[in-house]
Amino acid sequence: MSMTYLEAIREAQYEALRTHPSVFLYGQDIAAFGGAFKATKNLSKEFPGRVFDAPISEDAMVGLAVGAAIEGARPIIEMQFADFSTCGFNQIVNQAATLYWRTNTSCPITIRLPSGGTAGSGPFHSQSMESLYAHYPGLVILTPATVEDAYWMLLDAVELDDPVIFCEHKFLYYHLKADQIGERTLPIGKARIVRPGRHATVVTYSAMVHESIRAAEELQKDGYQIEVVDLRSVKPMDTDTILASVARTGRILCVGEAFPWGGVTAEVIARVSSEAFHLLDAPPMRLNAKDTPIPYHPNLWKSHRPTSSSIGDALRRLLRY
Amino acid sequence: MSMTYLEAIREAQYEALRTHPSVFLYGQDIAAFGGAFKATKNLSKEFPGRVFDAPISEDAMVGLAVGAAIEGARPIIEMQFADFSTCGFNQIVNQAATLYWRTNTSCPITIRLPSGGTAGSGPFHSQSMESLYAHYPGLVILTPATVEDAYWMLLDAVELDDPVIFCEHKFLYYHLKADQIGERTLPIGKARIVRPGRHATVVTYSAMVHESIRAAEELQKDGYQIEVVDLRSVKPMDTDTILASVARTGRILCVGEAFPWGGVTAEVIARVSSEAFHLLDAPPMRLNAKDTPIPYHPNLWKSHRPTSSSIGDALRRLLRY
Amino acid sequence: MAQCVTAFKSMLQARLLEEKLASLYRAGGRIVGGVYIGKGQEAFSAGLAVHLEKGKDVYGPLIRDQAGRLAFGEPLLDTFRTYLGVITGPMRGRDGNVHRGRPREGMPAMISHLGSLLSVVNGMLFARRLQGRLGDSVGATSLGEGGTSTGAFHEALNQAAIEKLPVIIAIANNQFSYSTPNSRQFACGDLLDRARGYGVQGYAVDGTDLTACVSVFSEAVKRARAGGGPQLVVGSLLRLSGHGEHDDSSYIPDQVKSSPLGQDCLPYAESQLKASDLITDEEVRKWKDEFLMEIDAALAQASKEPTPDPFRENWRALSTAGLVEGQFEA
Amino acid sequence: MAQCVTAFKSMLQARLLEEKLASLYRAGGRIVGGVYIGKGQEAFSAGLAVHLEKGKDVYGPLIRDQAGRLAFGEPLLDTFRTYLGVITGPMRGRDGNVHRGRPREGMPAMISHLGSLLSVVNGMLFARRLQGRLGDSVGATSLGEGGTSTGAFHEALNQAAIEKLPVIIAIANNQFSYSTPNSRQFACGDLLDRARGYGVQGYAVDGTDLTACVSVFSEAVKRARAGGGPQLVVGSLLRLSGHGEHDDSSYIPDQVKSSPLGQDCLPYAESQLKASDLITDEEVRKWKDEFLMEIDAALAQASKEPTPDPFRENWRALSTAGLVEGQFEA
Ligand SMILES: Cc1ncc(C[n+]2csc(CCOP(=O)(O)OP(=O)(O)O)c2C)c(N)n1
Ligand SMILES: Cc1ncc(C[n+]2csc(CCOP(=O)(O)OP(=O)(O)O)c2C)c(N)n1
Ligand SMILES: [Mg+2]
Ligand SMILES: [Mg+2]
Repeated sequence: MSMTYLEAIREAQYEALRTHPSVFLYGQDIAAFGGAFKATKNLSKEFPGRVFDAPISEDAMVGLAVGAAIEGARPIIEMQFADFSTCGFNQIVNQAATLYWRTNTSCPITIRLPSGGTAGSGPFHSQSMESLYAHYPGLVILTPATVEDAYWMLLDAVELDDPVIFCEHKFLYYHLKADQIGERTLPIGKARIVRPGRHATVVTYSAMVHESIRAAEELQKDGYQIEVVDLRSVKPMDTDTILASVARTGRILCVGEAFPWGGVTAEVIARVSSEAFHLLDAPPMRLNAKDTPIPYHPNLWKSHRPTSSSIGDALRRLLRY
Repeated sequence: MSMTYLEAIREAQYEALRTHPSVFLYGQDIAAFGGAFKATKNLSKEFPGRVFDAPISEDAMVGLAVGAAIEGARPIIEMQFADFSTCGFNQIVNQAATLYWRTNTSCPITIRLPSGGTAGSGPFHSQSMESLYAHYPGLVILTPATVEDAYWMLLDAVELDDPVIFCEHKFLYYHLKADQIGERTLPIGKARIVRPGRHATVVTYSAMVHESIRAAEELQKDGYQIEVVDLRSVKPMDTDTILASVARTGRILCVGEAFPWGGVTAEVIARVSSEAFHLLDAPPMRLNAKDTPIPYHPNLWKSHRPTSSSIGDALRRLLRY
Repeated sequence: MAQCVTAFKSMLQARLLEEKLASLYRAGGRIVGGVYIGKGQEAFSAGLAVHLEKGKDVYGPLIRDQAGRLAFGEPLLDTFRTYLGVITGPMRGRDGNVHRGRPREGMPAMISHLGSLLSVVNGMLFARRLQGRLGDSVGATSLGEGGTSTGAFHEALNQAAIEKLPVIIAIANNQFSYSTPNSRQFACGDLLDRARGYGVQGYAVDGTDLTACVSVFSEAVKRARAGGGPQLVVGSLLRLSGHGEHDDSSYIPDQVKSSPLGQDCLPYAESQLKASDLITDEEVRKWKDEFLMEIDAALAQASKEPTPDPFRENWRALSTAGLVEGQFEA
Repeated sequence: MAQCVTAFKSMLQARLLEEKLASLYRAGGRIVGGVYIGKGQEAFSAGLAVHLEKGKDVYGPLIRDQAGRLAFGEPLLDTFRTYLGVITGPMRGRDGNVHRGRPREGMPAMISHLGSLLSVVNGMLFARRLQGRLGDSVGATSLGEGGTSTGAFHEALNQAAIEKLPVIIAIANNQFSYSTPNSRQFACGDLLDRARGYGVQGYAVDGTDLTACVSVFSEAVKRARAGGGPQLVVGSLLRLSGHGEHDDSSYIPDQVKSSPLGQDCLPYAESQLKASDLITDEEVRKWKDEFLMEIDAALAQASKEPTPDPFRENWRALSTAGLVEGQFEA
């Protein structure tokens, strides 16, 4: 019996509802309908009175979650698409993210953002928003790349006493399958070396982990062993694991699907060059999406975000240095 | 006759209204009252029917500006504090910033954000939001540090055919004075070397330019010549000027007042280490505010953001390397 | 009444056009992205747009406004070119389906975030007034009842009321927002009750009844032109399709589907207009044939046109070319 | 009527307290940041809070609710400790003035962004109901008329109505939001007209009249406790101060100031209560003396307490210590 990334998200919510009486779900079309992506399929039946349809009011959705958290609940909010979280942005960064710091009251909410690009989805159903949220203090930003991480990290998110922005990637929803969910392995905040190597390190996360692995496999044919690090959590960021990898390889390429200015890749490269300058045998590189909105047409979309092929090209340049 | 940074902003708006019939101003309390900071003082009298009080509706304020721009107007929107622009965030990043790219219609709007910290202003009247907006494609982000730049760059912003986020720093409003406004010197997109040096480069912007200059002056006493680069515009970012400076000094510290994760300083360091790796004699460094909301009490606030003294300390570490 | 016939023709054309889009979607391969249609909402959509004048008025259509678009004068080709993502279309493959528009020609291009278009329409009218060229032109836009729950819509409607802008807001209350029934979307008896709280004129109409829609919007547009400020029109109806073509709308109870709300506005309008001797069977048949030919021709034309080429794309989000940076990557 | 006396005492205490804060502000040096007072709005503020029970109900005060805070039971010390920014206060110098609160004790701490508190109060009630411990407790919060223009407020009020939450929303219509008159803030005849559009109960009250406020809120709170859902109370009044102590409110026309809206609720309440023999001159004098002593004592106490020390501050924004990073800087 295999499970998709999307099913893992459903199962994690099932498990959260089952084991934590304080958990409830709130989001548009998530009750009887089971959500735009079916990530909450049947949950309203299995847990009557704990899964609620929300009005098209992202600001109030997040505000309600914060209030509920004050009273000891652990709400999971589903944004229908990550892109619509801009409408709840203020409540996330100013209400949820400051609550603990200002009032010593913890704010255990999880906001699920169906993130990232898929062909034909266009500028407003494709965004990767981890960098926006990571910039603000007081939030934990998770970006699972595997079925198992989708499952365990969502459970971890619910158990954390802090607000978590859970960036699940829509491209992986159906594409990614696992035979089974094993034991919980890494805690939140730890990156994973998904492929060992010694010639260069690719630091990446979410859907780009898979593009990077494919690129690494390509380069393997030419005898290059590329280490691929999956950040898993972009904030906190596991600098130690990154630096240890760079210490082994001397070269780093950081790959992200988000817009190029600032964000995860800039943060990674800034940390590596500040903290591991002497370990670098070549200038650090990064690869992001292009600096335009995300295009609708697949021809453009494929060129807008990094792919195994553009990652491979970048790696070759890095290795040539 | 001297002019403050705040007066320069008023004068620039005066000039914009005078010379461009398509300019109008829209913002809370900006008409008869002249704005919370008096940045539009008397303008509604001097330009009847062109300065409008807005309701407390940041989303609709920005939306109206975009619509007006479609019709050939060049609106200037005042946010009462930068922090409240989170409530207009969606219209800024998804409506204004995508208009040109999606529809080939230019969007000449200027959004003024009274930004940055002042003692006692606390978490919601002190934010520096340039990095948020710079992350999104389609926006120009200006961060003037001097009275002259406040004046000329605001005029430039109004004349640009693209949406501009104009981050004016509240700390400089009254503190900074110039004897007169000279000629327009640099175009948008060019950084300025405000202090030449040869031992290390500080790249910074907005209020931190002045803290950095003070730090540089301190270090001068020990014989160090610190070059200070004022970015002026954080997007586009003048990488050439930065790299040229690093080529001279071999050392870089990037200083910003914003939150530490991602953002301007990460972007600068990532560019420098990618593009000028071989020019660096020491690991690049950065200094930001701390990763918490901005504290209310001045004791905390002073430690939260970089100051001439913490910049000086960082520089000494950089020089010791 | 001539307007009813014009509106009817747009409804018919829209229905045929959307059937084509839906079948292309089901066939797979040619349509980029999803297909969202306005079946059942054509009367309400065209009933508004038929009163607008292209080149003079502003029309900001939303997701279910194919009929209104056609009534306003959007060329068929714009639709196909956008759905196929070819570079000749107004969105040039950069954005798609219902997001198309030509802002400088009075038709802003909606973004996905519901509620956020009204303030843009406000701004267009506001600027025209400032520039002294508003005259008696109006703006019009629509929204589903679900969209009224957004803060953006509230702010914009209030803004329109404060500025007394000549804007007509058509709320298509199709009882569901995606799967969510009205009972989870608002608690007032009728969305019309909102009008008074904004200080704007409100109207209720049976959205399945073309002649009723045409006459209510006629009144609303007239008042707006005459300086009466914003006009809020709430139409009751049902969408006779899924939310998008991927959706079977099984969450809409049969009982609702078979209620008067579920009346199909198109045959109803046809029978009304025939009964009034405004149109004949033969005319309808002729129009259908014409429209089908036009649709096929437009599709054939768009199909021949080039899809975007990433290497020819300029990849810039700013109109000021000099401020566009490289890709910041080494 | 006993509630009127209790409310009056909170009003008096608030007035004296805020006079002290204002004078400290003018003297300079001790108060951190600005001072925003509720002079003229005490009757409306206390008139609500006097019906709430601390430990049972939720109260989310806003900017001009010093009187309500005292009526709800917020200790004087919390005020001074927050304004002075000492670490013993609920905000520990991290946030200040009107932003103070103790969320776990039923008093959420407002952020500056207007309109964003109501959905938080909704959430508190929603969670209690889920947890089966709502009972007949209610939530209450307030907002200026200007705050009703925010999208956040609209979304939250609609949400409260959908969920039929027991929440009382007090809109203090003081005719101005900062300098902006109502004519630039909304276009409806009366904000009360909004109630129906949300499907909630609405009440209008003269906000300068304590007995009227106490009785309207009594009714509203009773209905909310009885399951009647959200209750929207609009009070008409004027703030008898600047927006903050830095502001001279010269933009408020004299004519408005001298209208009935400008009646000072405190002496008016005093005379009302005296006329009804509920209080005596002597009592008032005694209370004043007591309050002044308490105020001085609280100020003296807070003044002795330590201000934050950046070196002892833990500088972490997450409650999970293990996830806090260093300063990411080399
Ligand atoms: C701000 C925002 N949140 C969520 C969505 C996702 N979404 C797209 S259509 C839709 C339902 C819209 O319902 P309604 O407004 O009633 O229009 P209808 O589809 O019924 O015509 C939702 C929730 C969105 N587009 N914008
Ligand atoms: C979303 C948002 N925009 C702007 C502000 C700045 N601001 C603070 S108070 C105020 C006026 C508030 O008016 P009103 O709601 O009527 O309350 P009042 O001050 O009259 O009691 C404004 C505009 C804010 N706090 N929040
Ligand atoms: Mg609907
Ligand atoms: Mg007010």
